[in-house]
Parts: sequence; structure tokens; C-alpha cells
Amino acid sequence: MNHWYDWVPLMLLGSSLLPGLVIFALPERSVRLRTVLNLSGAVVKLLLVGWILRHIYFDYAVLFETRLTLIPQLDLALRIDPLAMLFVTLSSVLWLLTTIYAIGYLEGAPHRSRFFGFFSLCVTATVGVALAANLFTFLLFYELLTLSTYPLVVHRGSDKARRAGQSYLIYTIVGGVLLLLGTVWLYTLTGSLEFTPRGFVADLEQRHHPALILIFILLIAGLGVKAALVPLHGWLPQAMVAAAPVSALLHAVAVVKAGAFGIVRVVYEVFGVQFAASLGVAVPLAIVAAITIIYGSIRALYQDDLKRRLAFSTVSQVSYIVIGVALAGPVAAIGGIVHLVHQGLMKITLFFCAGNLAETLGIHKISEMSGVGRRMPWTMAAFTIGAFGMIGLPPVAGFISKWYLSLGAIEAGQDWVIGVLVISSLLNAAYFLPVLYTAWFGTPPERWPQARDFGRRETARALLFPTLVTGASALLVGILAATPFSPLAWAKLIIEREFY
Amino acid sequence: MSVAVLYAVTGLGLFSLGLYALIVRAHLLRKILALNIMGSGVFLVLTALARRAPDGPPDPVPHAMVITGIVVAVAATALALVLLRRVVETTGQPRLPDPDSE
Amino acid sequence: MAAEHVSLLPVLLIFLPLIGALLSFVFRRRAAGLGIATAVAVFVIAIALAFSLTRPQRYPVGGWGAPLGIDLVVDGLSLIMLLMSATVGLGVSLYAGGYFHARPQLARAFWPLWLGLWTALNGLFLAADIFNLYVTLELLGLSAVALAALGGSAAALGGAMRYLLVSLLGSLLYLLGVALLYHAFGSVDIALLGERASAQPVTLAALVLMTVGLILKTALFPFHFWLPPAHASASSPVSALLSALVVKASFYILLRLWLEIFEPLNPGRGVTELLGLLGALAVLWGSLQALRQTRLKLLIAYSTVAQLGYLFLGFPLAAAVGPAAWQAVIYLALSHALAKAALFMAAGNIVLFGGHDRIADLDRVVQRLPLSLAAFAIAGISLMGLPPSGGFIGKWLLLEAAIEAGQWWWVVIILIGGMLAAAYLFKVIGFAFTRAPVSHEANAVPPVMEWTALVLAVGTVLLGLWVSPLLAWLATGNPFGVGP
Amino acid sequence: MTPRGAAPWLRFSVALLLVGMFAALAWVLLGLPPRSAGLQPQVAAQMAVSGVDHPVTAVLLNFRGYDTLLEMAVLLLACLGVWSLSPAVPPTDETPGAMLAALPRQLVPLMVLMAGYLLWRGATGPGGAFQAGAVLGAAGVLLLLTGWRLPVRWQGWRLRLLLIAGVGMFVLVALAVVPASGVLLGYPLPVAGTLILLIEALAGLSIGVTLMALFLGGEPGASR
Repeated sequence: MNHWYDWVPLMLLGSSLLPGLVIFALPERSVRLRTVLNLSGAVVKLLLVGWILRHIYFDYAVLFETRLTLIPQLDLALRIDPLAMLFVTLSSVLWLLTTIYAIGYLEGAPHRSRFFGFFSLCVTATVGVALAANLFTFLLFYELLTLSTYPLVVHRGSDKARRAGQSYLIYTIVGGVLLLLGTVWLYTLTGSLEFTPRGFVADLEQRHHPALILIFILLIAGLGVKAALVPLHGWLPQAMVAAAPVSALLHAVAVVKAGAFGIVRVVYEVFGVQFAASLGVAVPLAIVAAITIIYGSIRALYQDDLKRRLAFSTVSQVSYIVIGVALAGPVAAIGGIVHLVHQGLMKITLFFCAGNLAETLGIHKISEMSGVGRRMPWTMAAFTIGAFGMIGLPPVAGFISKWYLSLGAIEAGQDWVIGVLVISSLLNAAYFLPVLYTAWFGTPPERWPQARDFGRRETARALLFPTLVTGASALLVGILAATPFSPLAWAKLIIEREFY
Repeated sequence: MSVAVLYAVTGLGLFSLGLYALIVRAHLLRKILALNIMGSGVFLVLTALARRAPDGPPDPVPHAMVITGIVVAVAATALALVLLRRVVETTGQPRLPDPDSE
Repeated sequence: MAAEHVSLLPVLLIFLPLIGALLSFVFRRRAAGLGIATAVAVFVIAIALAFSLTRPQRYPVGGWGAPLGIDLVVDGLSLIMLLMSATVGLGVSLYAGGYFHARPQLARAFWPLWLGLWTALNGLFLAADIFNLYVTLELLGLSAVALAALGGSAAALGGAMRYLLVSLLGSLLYLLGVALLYHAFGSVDIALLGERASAQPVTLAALVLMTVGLILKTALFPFHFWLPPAHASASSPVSALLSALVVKASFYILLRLWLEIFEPLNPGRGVTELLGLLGALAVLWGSLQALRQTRLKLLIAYSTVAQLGYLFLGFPLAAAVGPAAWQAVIYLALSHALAKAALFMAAGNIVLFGGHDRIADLDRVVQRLPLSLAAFAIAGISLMGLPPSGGFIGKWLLLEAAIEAGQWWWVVIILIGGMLAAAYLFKVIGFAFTRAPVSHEANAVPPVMEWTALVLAVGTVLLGLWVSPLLAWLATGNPFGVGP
Repeated sequence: MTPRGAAPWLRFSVALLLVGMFAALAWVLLGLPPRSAGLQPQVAAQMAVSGVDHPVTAVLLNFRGYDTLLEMAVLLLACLGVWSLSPAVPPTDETPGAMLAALPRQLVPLMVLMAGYLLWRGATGPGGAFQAGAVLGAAGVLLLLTGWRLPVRWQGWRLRLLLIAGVGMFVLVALAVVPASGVLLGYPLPVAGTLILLIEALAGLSIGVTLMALFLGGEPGASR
């Protein structure tokens, strides 16, 4: 680490870690300083991300890497590559927006220093997960993510929150243990854990293949907990007890995506997708993902609680990423990877909206949403974009993902996946359209459950602004998918690296 | 069996007897005495076997060790006895409290 | 008879605390100041030793040399143990300065006893002579018992009494083993014994006697019964010392004897597998008991029983894969020392603040001691074996050894142990977030007590990042020999 | 109430186990070589440079002096432990009978003399600091039993200084010889005998006082 470039990944971490640590130490009442710290951290991170993206775009050869050798052969290593930057960019943008949202949402609530401290730690862990250059480093940040999200889940301190926290811990710690076991085992076989395009285990002798299959299962099971693969998804709906910004950023984006992102890394850069297919583990993974997609959608149908419905929708949607990866073809992979971004934008919009409804009118249930579109038109407009995207209607981002996934399925000769996608889209429509119908065309009640007055605006500015930005982005990345800076273009760049 | 070994085996006997009492007896004073007897047994083993030197005086090193051991035993016994007195003062009973009754 | 020039640093590590003990006994009013000054000096010397030690050193006391005289030996293994005792010792000294400030009666007993205990620890880690080890072991045991009784409650006295009896029994078993080895092979020097000892009944008898004596003192399952009451009822700085350092000392002796005398004689897989099995049972039983406890300090004490179990997994694993397993075990021991000291300190702060340690009522307390809670949580992470922490590195290395050995049952134990640790620690941490009315009667906790707990806890995180220099130090002189 | 011991079946099985252990260990001892000099030849070879004439004393104070130093620390720490546990047993006001009052007057001076002799004798024959200390301690115990009380002015730092004198001197000498001989506890030969006698004198005194202090069962003059 001689060149200052090599500190760049560390700076990416530091831009959220340092404000987080300082915030812990701040007394509850220094609201302004805390806000300044939060926002400047987020802005600095975003600037760094912009600078890096520009750098990669113009001079791809430069590799940023921070490395600390722990044990010979075992490094703590952070590296910037296109796949990492996809996830880093997504989290950084959404962190800034969610921070703004959370500042508005938690105004006057207790223990805010603790909340924002852990919030920053979570973002740090997420960025670490994205930048990890080997499975060891990945594991480290993956566990850190577990530990730093737990306090946010139980933040409210109610019995329900504690139970949710307990269940979250049980799932994630068991998942972490499986991941640990798989990782150590793999290390004893290969002596290296560095992520390498097209994988690094294919050279192992034939006799290790049964072990490799077990390792694959262990790793995917460990990651599948956070990615909420059925039957490991149980914690996610319960975790919805957390505050809206937590659900929005962490449980729609950071945590579940960390799992999905890990699956991408394992399939592409540990095993190599071709080798995984030849081991015969790719198709079963696709089947698990397909079951998750259908199951999540069906469960979502039956939820009246808005956040729970969104949670089950998350269960279902995250597996689009997994299925895209498991299909072992470049086109499907593009669909899966781009969905990482698309789903993030759409789902965070939906959660912001749910938070707005709860905070402004006290609405938590779908049955209470009748006619809310007239009371909060901007919020519901954003909600509509998100819902359309989930269903896969063009030109919203979700359509792009599904399009590539379907093409990829055909390319990979797995036509049944198209059936899954069609059924899932129908189910998505079945659980989103009624919500939209009630909201726009239902009759508003005499009085809302718990209305707060915001004057001429429909809700607080800090709540509405991020919602509209993410909603608009979900639309724009769909419309502008063909332009050179879109997530789709980026996903194609990544796939070029992994396949050719 | 030489005389040295006979003494040493006697030492082992003391050690075993002491260990029996230490395990079986509940009264703390007996336990402390039992430990002393065990200690004497070990010292006897150490000194007795030092007598095996073929000619000349016995090996002085075990003797020095035993002197050291005796001083340690005296110190430990004193501490144990005072501790025993304090246990009796606070619990009224000269035996170990039941660990499960915490 | 002047020997070649050897560094005096190891000698100072024994004599400085001894002089400190004497001075703090005579000059009682200055005891705390003397104690802390000694602690700082010992810490500095230990660090200096670490940076100056390039190869193992043998120091012949009196210039005689083994077998007539007594030698001291420093190699990587002793060095790491010395560093461990120096770090925890400094932390506990600072903590005790705060803790005993309001209790001058106890303070004047604490300082000389603690410095005497430290003398014993350092002497023990440097000893190369099994009879000298016996003397240090007794010095250690008696000062530890006296410290454990310092609390003065019925529970503390009973716990100390039991501890004393077990400790003396262990020492006598060990001493009988020493007698057998000396009379069989004509030396008490470990290295000479290693050369001379052969596989014959007397060696086996010594092995059994010494091993039983030492595992009694190390509280390996099923000989763990004395540990929880003694460790939990002692005053908090003492609990930290007992759990973090004292139990490691007897394990260290066992390891030394094993590596240099017994293992080369191949006593058979039965011995290693049995020790490993007891270790595994300790992990499970200790963790389950910890989970059941309703008192915080007892929970932490049972956690010690469990964590000590991991150390014994080294025996079967080293038999299978060689020194790598010991590396893992020592790393775990080191991390446990820091983590456990931090836990007991944090628990001590909580007890001091709220006046009780009932876990179910902790929510009234922990929210007002954020630093102590943070220390508890961070140290807990290391015990659970989650990254980034020394506990994680140790567990990683141990898992690696177990998988390489193909001994899957140990893998399962290690993983289950980690999950159980998470369960019993989060049982406590969860209370930090419940809504609780603020208690009224609260005693102030001196900031130094909160900060030392936190610094030691952060130390466990650093152990998770600063690994290779420590492993390099540990490898000085190749203490674990070469693998099979 | 006298505590009950273990159940009969437990006693029986423990007894059985211990008989087995005894038999096994006895068999092991019988297997030891019948003739073995141990370290006797090495000790004999170095006696000339040990500074004393008696082998046990040479081992205790010179060859393995480090052990002895630590062992005196054990005794001191035990005394510290006793002090930390409780104050001394309060003295009774009973006046001893004529016989008891007369006894120490005859015996104690004799015992002190005896202790001095043992100390001096240690250089050439059986004897030395521990034996002297034991006799001295016994004299102290005798005094205490017959109603003698430690004067108040001797209860404070003076007593503590006496208690540490032995270890203190040992440590002092151990370190002081380092510049001369280059090694811890390496007595330069010309003064070896003197240094050993110095250590022994203070050690004997401290051991005697410590034993007496232990007999008090706690710190004299301390209140709980």
C-alpha cells in the first residue's frame, strides 16, 4: 500500500464509519451536529463514488485495493471492481436519501444517537460486503452487518421488537455459522479465498467435487438467510417491526442484497458459473429461487399489513436476482444483476411510501388506505411507479429486469423459468393492483387513524423528497436503460468480465 | 524391596489415605488435615527415594525440595484454617456450602 | 561462572511485581500508587521483551544451569502468555484503582496480594523447571484464594474455601508427579526430562498424576464445579484476574509438559481424545449452564468453563495436524483473557451502579452505562467468535485444523459452542434495548472503570486485525515443535 | 452440628479406586532403579564454590536459591491472606497460672539461643534458616499462649517490615549481585558465605515472626 489510491476503498468505509463512531458519542440533544455529520458523511461517500466511477470509466486499468495480511494467505482485502461499484453506488445513493428521510421520520424520538450510529455502521458493513476482495473479508463484513442491524431491529424496545430481534439473530447467526463453515472448509481445500472472475475452484481434483457440492450448499444456505430464500426467510417479515427507514434501506436493500450479492460472488467468482453448472448445483439453486418467488408472492397476497405485504414481496423479488445468476447464461445474469439495482430503487420507494402513510395519517393496513390517493397524491404516485415496476410493466425498471431474465431463460434452455416469471407477475399484479385501486378510487374515511397536519404540503418535506427522488429514479433507469450510464450498461460490463 | 522403596511406598499409602479422607469427609478441618497427610506422603516419597544414592550421603536436592514443600504446606494450612474459621463465622457450619444453593 | 550476556528483562518481569508487593505491603497508604506504577512498568518491560526477543533465551539463575540450578526460559509461547498477563494486569490494576478507591480496607489487602499473584504468573510462564513450577503454582494458588475471599460474603468465603482445597489437591497431585519424574530421570529441568524420559510405567504415572492435578486447577469438565462460585462471588477486579489469567496458568503448565516431555513419547490417542472429549463436554455443559443462569456474574463464570473447553480441543487436533492447532488454542486463550476481563469489569460496573446482578432486572441499569455495555457487547463478540475479533481468528484457526484433520465432531462442537455463546450473551445484551423505568438509587461508577473495560474489549477487536505479528512472536523458538 | 460425610456406596467406590491407585503407583515405585544418585554428584562437585559446607543448605540457598526466595514469598502471601480475611483473635484477659507465667521466662531465651545456633550450624550441618525460624516461631507462639501481647508500637509498619525482611533481603541480594557476577543470584565466591548467612539470618527472623503472626489468625490491632 504505497500509493494513495490504495486507500480509496478504506476511505469509502471511513466516510460512514467515522461519522457513526462520533455520533455514538454525541449527546442526545445535539441534533444539528448529528445531522451535519450524517449528511456530510453521506455526501462525501457519494462524491468518492462519483470520482471512482469516473476513474473506472476513463481508465479502467487502475485497480484500487487495500490489503492487510492477517495470517499468511489470508488477507483482509478491499477491492474496487465493477460489481462492487454497482452495489456501492446503490447503497451510497440510497443511504443519503434514507438519511434525509430518517432525520424527518425520527424527529423527536428517543435514542437517536444510538440509532444513527448503528445506521452508519450498517452502511459501513454493506459497503464492506460490496468491496470485499475475498470470501474471508466478505464473511467479516457480513457478520458485522448482522451485528449492527440487530440494534436497529430492536430499537423500539417493545416486546414485539425484542422477539423480532431474537428471531433475526437466530436466523442470521445460524446463517453466519454455515457460511463460516463453508468458507473455512473451502480454504482448507484451496488455500486461497480471493474472488476471481470465473472462479478459482475449478482446478481442484475430481475427488474433491463432493466436498465442493457440500461447500456450495453451506455457502448458499448461509447467504440465503439474508437473501431470504425460502425456507430461510422467516426473519424478514418479523423484522418489519423496525422503523420505516430501517425497513426501507436495510431490509429492502442492504441486508437482503448483501445476501443476494454474496450469492452472485460465490456463483461467479468462487465457483465460476460454468463450473457450478457442471457440478450440477446451479439448477437446484434456480429451483429454490423459483419456489421462493412463487411462495413469497402467494404469502404477500394474504397480508393486510402494508409493510408485511411489502416484506413478502421482497422475499419474492430478491430471488429474481438469484434465479438470474443460477441460470448460468450471460443474458439471464444481466437481468439478475441489474435487478439488484432496480429492485432496490423500487422497493425503497414503496417502503418510503408506507412510512409516509404511517407517519402522516397513521395508516398501517391496506384496508385503511381507501381513498388515500386524494389526500396524498405525490406519495401515492411514487407508490404506483414502484408497484408497476414490481409487476414488470414497461417502462418502469422492473420490466427491464424481467425482459432480460426471460431472454436468458430461453438462451439457457430453461423455459420453465418463463412460466415462473409469468405466474409471479400475475401474482404481483394480484397483490398490488387492489392496493392501487383502493388508494386511488376508494372513498376516503371520515377521519384518518392518526392524522398529523403539515399545512399545505401532504407530508413533511424530509419524507416526501426522498420518496419522489427514488420513485423518479425507478422510472428513469427503465426509460434510459439503453444509455451508456444506466445500471443495465454497467451490468453488461460486469458480465463481460465474468463470462468472456 | 529396599528400605528406601519401602518408605516411599508408605508415603504413597499416606497419600492415598489422605485423598480418601479428603473426598469422603465433609468436615472442613478433616479435609485440611487430609491434605496435610497427603503432603506428608509426597514428602516421604521424595526423601525416601533420595536414599538410593549408591555411596556417600543421600541426594540433597529432594531434601531441599521437601523443606520448601513444608514451608508451602504450613503457609497453605494457616490460610486454610483461618478461612475455615471465617466460613464457620458466616455460615455457622464447618463444611462447604452447597454450590447449587446460590 | 558468569554466563554469556542475556537480557535481564525476563527477570525483571518476576522481580518488579514482587518488589511492588513488598513495598505496597509496608507502605499501605501508597499501595494503589505503587501498584499502578508497578503495573505500568511491567507492561512496558513485557512490550520491550516482545520487541527484543528474536530467539528463545535461557537464563540460568545463579549461573549454575540445569540440572543443578534453575533455569528460566523465554520462547514465543511464554512471551505471548507474559504479554497476556501484562495487558490484562495493567487493565485490572487501573480498574482496581477505581474500584478500591472507596474501600481502603480492601485496597490494602488487594494490592500486595495481586502483585504477588502477578509475580507467580510471570514466574510460572518463565519457569523451565517442574519443581520451580510447583512453587510458582502454590504462590499463584494461595494468592488467588486470598483474593477470591476478599469479598467477605458467605458465598465468597465458601467459594474460596472450595477453591483452596481443589487448588491444594491439584498441587499435591502435581508434586507427586514431580517426585516420580525426578527420581526416575534425575532432573527437574523440562528440557532435560524431555531428553531423558522414556516410555515406561513411571512416566505414564507421572503423566496421569500431573494431568489430573492440572486439569483440576484449570477447571476442565467435570472438575469445573469449584470455578463458578469462586469466580462469581469474588470482587470484580479479582473475578477478572481469576477468569482471565489464573486458570490459563495451569493450562500453560500442562501444555508445556505435554509438548516437551510427554507428547514425544506417544502416550497414545486415548489420552488426547479423552482430553478433547472433556473439552467438548465443557464447551457444551458450560454454555448450557451459562444460558440457565439468572445472575450476570455466574453467567460469565460458566462462560469461562465453556471457553476453557476449547483449549483442550488442541490435544486431539494437534495430534492430527500438528502445531497449527496449538497456535489456534493459544490465540483463543489470549483473546479469551482480554474478553473475559472486559466482561467481568463491565459486569462489575453494572453491579456497582445498580447494586445487583440479576439479569432480568438489568434493563434498569445497562442503559445508563453505555460505555460498560459497549465493552460487554464488544467483548461478547469475541467470545461468540464473530469477526472482527481475536476470538474469531482463534476459532477460524481451530476450525481449519479440525477440518484438515477430518474430525468433524470437533467442528460441530466449535460451531455449536459459538451459537450457544451468542445465545447467552445476547440474553444480556438484549436488555440494553428494552424500555425500562430509570432506577433511582444508583451509585456513581468512576470513569476509569468504564474506560478500562472498554479499552480491553477494543483490544479483542485489535487482536482480530493485528494477527500476523502476534503469530510471529508466538512462533519464536518453535515452541510447538514440528508437525507429524 | 457435625457434617455428615459421603454415602456408603460412594465411600466404598472411592476406597476401591484409591486402593487401585495405590497399588499401581507402588508397582511403579518398585520398578524404579534400586540405585540412583540423583543430583548428588553434581552437588558434591560444586560444593567448593557454593560458599557453605552443608549440601542441603547449598541447594536451598545457592543452587536452587530462587525456589527458596519464591517459597518465602508464599509464606508472606499466606500471612497477607490471613490478615485480609480477619483481624487477630481478640486477646483474652485471663492471667495465666504461676506455672505458665514462669515457663516462657525459662524457655524463650533458650529457644532464641537455640535458633541462633541452628542458623549458624546450617552452614556446615543440618540446620539453617527454616529450622531456626521454626524454633523462633515456636517461642513466639509460646509467648502468645502465656498471655504475652505484641506491643502496640510493634503492630504497625515495624511488624510489616519484619515480615518482609527475609524476602526483601533475598531480593536485594539477588539483584545486587547482578553487576558483579552478571547473573541473578550469582554470589561472587569470596562473599558467598557471608551473603548466604545474611539472607539466612533475616529469613530466619522473618519466618519466626511470620509463624507467630499466622498463629494470631489475623492482623493484630486491625478492626473489622
